[in-house]
Amino acid sequence: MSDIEQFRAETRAWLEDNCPASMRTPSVAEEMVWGGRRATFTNPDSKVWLERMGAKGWTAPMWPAQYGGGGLSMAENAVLESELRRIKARPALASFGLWMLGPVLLEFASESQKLEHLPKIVRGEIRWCQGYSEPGAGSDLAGLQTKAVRDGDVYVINGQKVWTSYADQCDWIFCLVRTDTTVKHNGISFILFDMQSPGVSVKPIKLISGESPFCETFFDDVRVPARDQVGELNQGWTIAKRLLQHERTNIGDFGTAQSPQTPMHEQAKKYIGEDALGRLDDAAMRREIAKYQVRQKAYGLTYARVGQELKAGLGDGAASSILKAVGAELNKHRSELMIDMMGTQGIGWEGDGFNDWEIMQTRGWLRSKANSIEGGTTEINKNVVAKNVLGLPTK
Amino acid sequence: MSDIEQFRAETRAWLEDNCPASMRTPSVAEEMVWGGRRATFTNPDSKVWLERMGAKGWTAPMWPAQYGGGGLSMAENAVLESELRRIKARPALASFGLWMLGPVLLEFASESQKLEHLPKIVRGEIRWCQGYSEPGAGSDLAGLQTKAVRDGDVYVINGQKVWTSYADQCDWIFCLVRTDTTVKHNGISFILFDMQSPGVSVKPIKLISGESPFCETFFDDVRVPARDQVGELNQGWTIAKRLLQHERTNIGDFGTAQSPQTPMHEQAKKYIGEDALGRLDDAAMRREIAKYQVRQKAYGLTYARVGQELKAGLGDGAASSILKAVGAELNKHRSELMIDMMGTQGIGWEGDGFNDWEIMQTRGWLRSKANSIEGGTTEINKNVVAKNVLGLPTK
Amino acid sequence: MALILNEEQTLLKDSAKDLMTAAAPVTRFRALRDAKDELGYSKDLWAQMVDMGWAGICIPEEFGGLDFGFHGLGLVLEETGRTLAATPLVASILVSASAITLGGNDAQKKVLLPKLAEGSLLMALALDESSHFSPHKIATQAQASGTGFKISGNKVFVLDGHVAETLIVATRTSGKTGDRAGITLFLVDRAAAGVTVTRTKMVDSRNAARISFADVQVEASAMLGELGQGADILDPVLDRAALGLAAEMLGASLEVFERTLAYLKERTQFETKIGSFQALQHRAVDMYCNLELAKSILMEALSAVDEGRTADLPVLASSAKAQLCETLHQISSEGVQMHGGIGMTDEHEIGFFLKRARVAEKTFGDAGYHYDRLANLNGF
Amino acid sequence: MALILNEEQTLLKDSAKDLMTAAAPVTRFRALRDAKDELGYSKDLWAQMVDMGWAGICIPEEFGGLDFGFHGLGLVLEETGRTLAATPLVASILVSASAITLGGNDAQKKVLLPKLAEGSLLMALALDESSHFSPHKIATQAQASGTGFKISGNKVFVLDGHVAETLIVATRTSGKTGDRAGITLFLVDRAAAGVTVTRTKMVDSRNAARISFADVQVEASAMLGELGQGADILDPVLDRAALGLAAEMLGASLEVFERTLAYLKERTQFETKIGSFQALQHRAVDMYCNLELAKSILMEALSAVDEGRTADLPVLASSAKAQLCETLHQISSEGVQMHGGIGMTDEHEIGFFLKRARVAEKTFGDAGYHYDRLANLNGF
Repeated sequence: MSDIEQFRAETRAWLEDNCPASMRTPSVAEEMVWGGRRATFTNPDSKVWLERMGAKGWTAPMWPAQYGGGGLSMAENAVLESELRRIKARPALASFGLWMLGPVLLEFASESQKLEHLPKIVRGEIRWCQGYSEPGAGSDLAGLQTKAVRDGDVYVINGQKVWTSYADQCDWIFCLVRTDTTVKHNGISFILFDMQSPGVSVKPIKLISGESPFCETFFDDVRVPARDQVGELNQGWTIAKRLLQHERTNIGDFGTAQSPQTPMHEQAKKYIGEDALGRLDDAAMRREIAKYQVRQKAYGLTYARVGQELKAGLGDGAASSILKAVGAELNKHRSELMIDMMGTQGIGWEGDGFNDWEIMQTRGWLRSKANSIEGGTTEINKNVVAKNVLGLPTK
Repeated sequence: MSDIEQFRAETRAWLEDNCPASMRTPSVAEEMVWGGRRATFTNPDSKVWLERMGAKGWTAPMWPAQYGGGGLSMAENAVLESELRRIKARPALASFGLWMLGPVLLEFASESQKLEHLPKIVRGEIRWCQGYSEPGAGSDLAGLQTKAVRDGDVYVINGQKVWTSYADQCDWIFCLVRTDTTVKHNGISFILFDMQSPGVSVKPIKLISGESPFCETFFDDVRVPARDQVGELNQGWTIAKRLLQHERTNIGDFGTAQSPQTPMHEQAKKYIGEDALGRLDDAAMRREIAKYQVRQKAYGLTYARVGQELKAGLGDGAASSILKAVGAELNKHRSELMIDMMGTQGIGWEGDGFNDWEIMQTRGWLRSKANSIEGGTTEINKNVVAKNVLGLPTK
Repeated sequence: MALILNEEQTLLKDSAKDLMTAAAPVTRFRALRDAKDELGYSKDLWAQMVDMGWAGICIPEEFGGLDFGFHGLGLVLEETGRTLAATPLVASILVSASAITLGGNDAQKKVLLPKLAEGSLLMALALDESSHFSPHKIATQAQASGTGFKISGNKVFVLDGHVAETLIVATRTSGKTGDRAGITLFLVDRAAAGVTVTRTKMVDSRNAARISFADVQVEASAMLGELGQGADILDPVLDRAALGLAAEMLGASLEVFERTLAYLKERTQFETKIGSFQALQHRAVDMYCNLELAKSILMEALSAVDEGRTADLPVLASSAKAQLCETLHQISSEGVQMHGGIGMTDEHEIGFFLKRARVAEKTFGDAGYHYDRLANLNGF
Repeated sequence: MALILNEEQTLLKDSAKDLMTAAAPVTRFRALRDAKDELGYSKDLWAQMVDMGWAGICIPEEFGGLDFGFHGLGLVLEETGRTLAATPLVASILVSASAITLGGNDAQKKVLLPKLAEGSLLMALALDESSHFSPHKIATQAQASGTGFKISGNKVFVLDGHVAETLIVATRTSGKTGDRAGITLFLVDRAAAGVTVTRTKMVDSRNAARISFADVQVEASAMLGELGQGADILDPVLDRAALGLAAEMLGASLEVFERTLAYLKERTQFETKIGSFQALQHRAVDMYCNLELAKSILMEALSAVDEGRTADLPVLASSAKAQLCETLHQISSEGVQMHGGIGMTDEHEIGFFLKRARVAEKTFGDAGYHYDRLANLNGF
């Protein structure tokens, strides 16, 4: 047996023994595990599953073992992924620490910072949030004004962040602060600190969809150890940009991620009915759905193609630049089509007369409007593609 | 009887006596009268009709009588128009002199220039073309490079114009020339000259539609009397802009001008057929046509509304700023719909298998692509509306 | 074809704007929503509107109205659209008063119209039976019973259904679901035995209800119009309803457009006003073009009512509603996008317009419904 | 699901690009047009393409072909699309060779495929009977007559109809117009008695003809496939045909896009490169997005043929053709607009692509046809 076959056998056996049965059923949003000091586990099995996976470092399979990761090779990781898929295992941990912060710490942090923070991310002990956007600095992120002033071996931080995801439930924040007010991009530093520090306050933002996944976060003379700065003073923008790439890759994947359980046209038939030949009883809507499906299919295939190109070391991966913007428009369009075909059942808010799925569609439609704003607006994305991919001149 | 009633009676009687019977039938393109030294009259009645109307000044009813015009008041002009409509009289003369040059001569020219040129325009004796665009100066008209250098009491003109409508059939040109190369807008003069002057040569441009309504016009040491400059030296841009307003008003009116004899949906039925309920047998095309018709109707009404607002001295006429761009898109859209519904009958070029109307649709479709380019591109038009009407900032 | 306002109309529009701005700003609508107000509209505001005469604006003078003309009602609705004012104007006046005026007998007019004009009676039209507007798709039965009729069936999306005292109920007395013939309208007391009203909570926080009728007994005198000829009233009433909605939607479109334009001029990113970015400018011009087209078709349709151009009305009303559906859809979406992150917050008012937009689009037929109707009307 | 080219495919694509650039630039197409060439294609170019083996690219080796795979044919077609090369590749190879390969008996394959592969025989499919693509709408009759059949009817838009020596004619032997069953294909000699061919002049200056059949006698051995089962050959052949056209359209789209992009970078107005205007940039990005989506769906569909995923093919072929119709429509229109005035002149080549675009869109079904077909295939 080759090493990799050996690894597959061991992995399969370990998963067989350690993955609780309820963790082999489709994920449900309420049981998603985000970890952290205040972690709650609706299903106790998910706690067991996180602990076991975290102990093996398999929540971050390819991170080095000395930082708590699984230390797997690319080939071993592929085996682990396929074995997890085989038993339909749920992800053990959802985490901005894993998806966004970890990769840049591995690249930019000092050894002691890595040793301090990465293992806790792997085991889901600390939940992280992102302190980037400010009220006056949305698309123009580098225009941020939150100030960090050095005072001995601490920074004193004052200012306000916005769109901080789940700030009210997070333990630590990775934060962009202005450490030089005389220059723009080269006056920004990247710093980590505890959200329980005195002077930090958080206020959830209610969205038009009625949900509050984001917060406003205020810093009032927050004193933070200077050693928790990552990278060089005033060189935070480089880290910030790299981290955004990780974020955009996550956010872009609307089209494939949200594949509804029932195909759109079957939902449409439920609300609109069909004619004697079994065709949707609204020919214009029928056309729109077919159009959407072609685009959706082409989008999914573009995702797959980019993946194949990267693996093969082919092309410049230019197609990946459009995934975020196209995915956002596609998901917005899907949502509009859904509430359109549902007629007055698509515009309920709550209460009698609408089932849960219907309310979810309506809320989801409102939520989808943010797709083309968050993680870089579609407008900014197009500017970047025009310049970097198409090579169009700037004035 | 009031004066105006008296005028109506006289007008009606005069028209009864003077408008030939064949001039009371719908216009046909081949019999359109453009006048000029080389005017041809396919129908001899149209010559009679032009001479009689020209003699009364009624080709330009409201121009002052001393310049050959009809000298009518606004009220009298309205009567004349309604009487002409009553008998369905054809226009006696189509002319850029009437539509574009005349109004600016009235505003900017010297008394002697008015006396020289306006009467010949009224009587259709001289046919004018417009020397504006150049190969390097399309949207950026003021970037024109055709030079006029003063030499005693003449200008010596060298350069090239493009998109000169019917230059090969015109007698005189109104032309923008550069008289100062050190400044842009303030180095342009507006000058009139005879197209038979030595050094003028003309080359028709073949369009994608197969037609050649435009020419390239070359000036090689053309010597032109300096007295034919209109307005001040280097102040031609003011005149040019005013004249463009007249042009845009004319070009914008695609939607209403080209109302086809048979409604679009009846043409569609001929090519696509209908179902048992009499509906067009392509529901998606049916929807598209209905959409087009709503927009078309709204466009026509906007035209009418702008007219009513102007007459009433109400509003700022802001809506008129969109007529050109919307009309262009509408006509392009109409053409695409037409050739779409015609299937393979909509993509014939000539010869067997296609009737004249079908060929006209295909050629018209190709021609329509220029609507959003000529007389100011849609892009430029939108820039202007954004700035002047919406008050959006420039960088 | 009056495409400009006369002096009286201009005065009316100004006073409507003044009242809405002063007494019914969007903050008022938010307060109603957050308080989960039982009525869902402000009695005070309604009283003020009644005082201005707007409840009776197109009710004949002999029945206590102003007889000012339908165009006038459109102007008031446009201004309510600007501030999202939730009032009984649509259900009671635009729809119900029109139905009584066009279809009622003298007795019905004499009893109902004065009360509507003085704002003391609220009414509602119980028409829809499924999630998609289709006015002749009536299955609710009315069967002869004693000296009157017995009504049974279920209605949905009844605007103001839970506050109206009197309902106009579309029933079928003959033919099959979908037939134009065989529809009969009845006036039904909401408090009558067998009527059950459930208020539904829509995304725009406006009033709508589901109403079920279980063997509800009405007298023959409750019939509005002739037996089986209800569509002759319904169709012109729904033309007016679509048109009134379109007027409200024009107001909402203009408001969102103006707010967005102001934001583009004010918001700075990259040391530049974002309104100077050409891509946004061109999209703003696209919106402006649609608005100007919408204004024209709406104005023409409103004039047609007052000028008695009855034959033109179906085409004009459907054209106006379709154009306004497209326009408000575009502008409400672009408004949120151009406001960026703050446009996504409940705290900012722009999102209210997005929510109202989709509900208004679907009320009295969406763009698709009206395009299909236009094709039918034009014979293709 | 191979979404990237393998080494052999890359080499093929490069050599196709080289040949087209060198031997068939757009100027060559213009010359054919202006000369009103009798054939409408270049014999020299075709000979060169045959030498490269492309005529036999998906013909089995035993019948003289390369058996390189359908994806390879798609790559060659893509490159012909870039230079608008008018060749017999579509009518004779993409369509006719596919039909013989999929539906012919051994004798027919042995006789016809080698000749097609060596470029010595040109063929054409006589299918359409009206202005709108609808492949089962066959009224042309084939009636039993002697030991064979007698064919009568009229065909339109037969690509290469006037140069093909052998025609594949879709006829009806039972059922009624529109039925899938009852269609029978026959091989007919263009020189046979009763066949009349009229070349039509289309806007793209390519070859198409009207062909009438008046009691044309054919032997029973001329039947391609089974009696009444012609649709079983026709449908998969038309999937390949739509897919091949889509590949050609991708080439045309890429070419127009690249030319337009170059123009945006080069053209100066207002002392600025027009490509720096944000509104144009965003529209360029919209085109680019459509192109990338088009590439992916086309690649997947082409792979599906070679991977034998027969069941997936109808959906993938229709998806690819629909997406390419949308993409080329948009890009060919924007290409002319962004080139401004010179784009309107016959002297500039960009207009050729606009003309070819609309013809290609309508060939083997336009976007509307394929969307409807997709809805049918997906059961709605």
